[in-house]
Amino acid sequence: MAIPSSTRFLRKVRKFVVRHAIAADLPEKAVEHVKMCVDEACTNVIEHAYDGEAGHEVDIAIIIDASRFTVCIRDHGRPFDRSTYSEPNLVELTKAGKSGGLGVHIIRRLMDHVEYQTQGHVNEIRLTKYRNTNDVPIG
Amino acid sequence: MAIPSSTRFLRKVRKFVVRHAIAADLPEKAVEHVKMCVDEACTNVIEHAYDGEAGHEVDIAIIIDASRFTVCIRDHGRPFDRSTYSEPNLVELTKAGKSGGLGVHIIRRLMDHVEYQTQGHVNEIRLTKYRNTNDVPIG
Amino acid sequence: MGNFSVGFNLRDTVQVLSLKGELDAHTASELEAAIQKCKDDGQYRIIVNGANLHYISSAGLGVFMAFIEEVRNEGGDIKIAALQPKVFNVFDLLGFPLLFNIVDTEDEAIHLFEKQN
Amino acid sequence: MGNFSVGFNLRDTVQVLSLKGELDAHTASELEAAIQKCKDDGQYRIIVNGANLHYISSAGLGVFMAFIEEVRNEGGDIKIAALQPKVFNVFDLLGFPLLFNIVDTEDEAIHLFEKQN
Ligand SMILES: Nc1ncnc2c1ncn2[C@@H]1O[C@H](COP(=O)(O)OP(=O)(O)O)[C@@H](O)[C@H]1O
Ligand SMILES: Nc1ncnc2c1ncn2[C@@H]1O[C@H](COP(=O)(O)OP(=O)(O)O)[C@@H](O)[C@H]1O
Repeated sequence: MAIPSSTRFLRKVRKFVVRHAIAADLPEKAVEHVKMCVDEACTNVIEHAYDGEAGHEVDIAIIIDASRFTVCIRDHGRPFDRSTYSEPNLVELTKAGKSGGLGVHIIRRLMDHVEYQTQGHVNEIRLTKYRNTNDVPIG
Repeated sequence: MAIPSSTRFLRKVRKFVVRHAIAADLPEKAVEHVKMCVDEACTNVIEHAYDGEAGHEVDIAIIIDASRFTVCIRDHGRPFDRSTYSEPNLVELTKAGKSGGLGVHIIRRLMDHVEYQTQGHVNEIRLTKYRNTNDVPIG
Repeated sequence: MGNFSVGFNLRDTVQVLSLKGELDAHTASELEAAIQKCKDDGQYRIIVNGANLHYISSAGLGVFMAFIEEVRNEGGDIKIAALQPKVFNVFDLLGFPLLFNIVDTEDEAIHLFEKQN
Repeated sequence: MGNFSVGFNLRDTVQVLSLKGELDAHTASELEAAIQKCKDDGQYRIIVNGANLHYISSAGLGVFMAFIEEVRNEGGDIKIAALQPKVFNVFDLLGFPLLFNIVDTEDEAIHLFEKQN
């Protein structure tokens, strides 16, 4: 799906991703994790890659196969410079009265695999949950 | 998802694909088309690529993005030689008492885009339905 | 097979096969067996009632294709009745209405057999 | 915002904020405004009741992080009560139980305020 760069559409994205995560038979906990991380990643795109500016587009694609559930989030904004990123410390953040700084940490904690890529003007975040492939026995 | 190369699992594949097609908000008619074509393609893999032999695997992956719904079906069997394929004629088929010959035709008729690829030992069929991207207006 | 079954019902001289469930490459052999049984019984006037058939793939269509010539050569026919719209669309897409009598109700199909007497 | 709201309820000297719906980067400003209102009213003893809060993202957590120092400097506190398990897990994952009183019921939170008198 594609949404405009506004947090107004986060809920719609969560619903979309949850529907597919359930359809893909992910365990309830994994569904929650995917939902939250996609929210965090889209929030970051809207607030950082697009600097909170409306009128841009955020693309969300989902890939489901036998072993994994992957959500790809694409934008045309500012790339995420991970060299300047450091792990957050909740005590310090609250002492400083910060209202953020946990999103990337949450994504890393809850997803099995996270990739940030920039090619040309397109930034892509890939969030993956692996799943047990005890689907059907071969035979 | 992955299924063993037996027609017993076709129903499971249909259910899986339908769940995702609905979750992706495809129109009812497109859901039916995708369901049928995935069935036909998996049947062909089981009966032709694997010659009806049990014990092999058929992999089904789904890709959903803003503009399309794609199902990729992968096998390790015999590649589909399309140079020997010709469009079926129902009158001739019935005259000859044939019990098949319509699957590939159905797939071509009902899907918006169909690709057959073989890379190394892996054959892949990609079935795509495009969708109207009147999702959410930008703004 | 679980998700497909065939009910047999003789209406005068016509054998009615009532299909239920989903007809795919796995379950097609059930319909094949049912029509084979009609043949074994010398019963070539066959109505397939699809009121409870929810799905058909080309493997299901193939059963009709495989038997129709032979059945007609024996003076009989396979008439198809009461298909759900989604299922009818599949028959229609492949051009079956040109080769088969596909009617709205079982009674209509019976009627067609009577007229052919 | 549609999918998030804050109910106000004064219990003696404690302001209870009852959250309802989903707290994300879009709706966080509503909670921010609610706590700002408490501050404007000089009301620094705050309980956030999460019985009807179904979802929280880091933007929601951020509101608690932003205000807690200030509220405590004024002799007050923000205590969190009645979270749904899924929502509690998010607070827990980020280490909030070390910095905040997170209790099962609103009454427990009231009780903690009373003990601190
Ligand atoms: N998609 C993104 N594009 C650009 N910058 C990003 C992106 N995601 C995160 N960042 C940068 O990483 C920092 C940490 O992000 P995060 O942990 O989510 O906390 P917060 O967004 O609350 O600041 C952000 O402040 C921003 O500078
Ligand atoms: N996935 C496949 N792998 C190998 N051969 C295939 C495949 N799909 C189709 N074919 C070939 O194309 C022919 C036509 O297929 P189709 O139209 O589905 O009819 P049917 O399967 O009933 O014969 C098959 O008989 C087979 O030779």
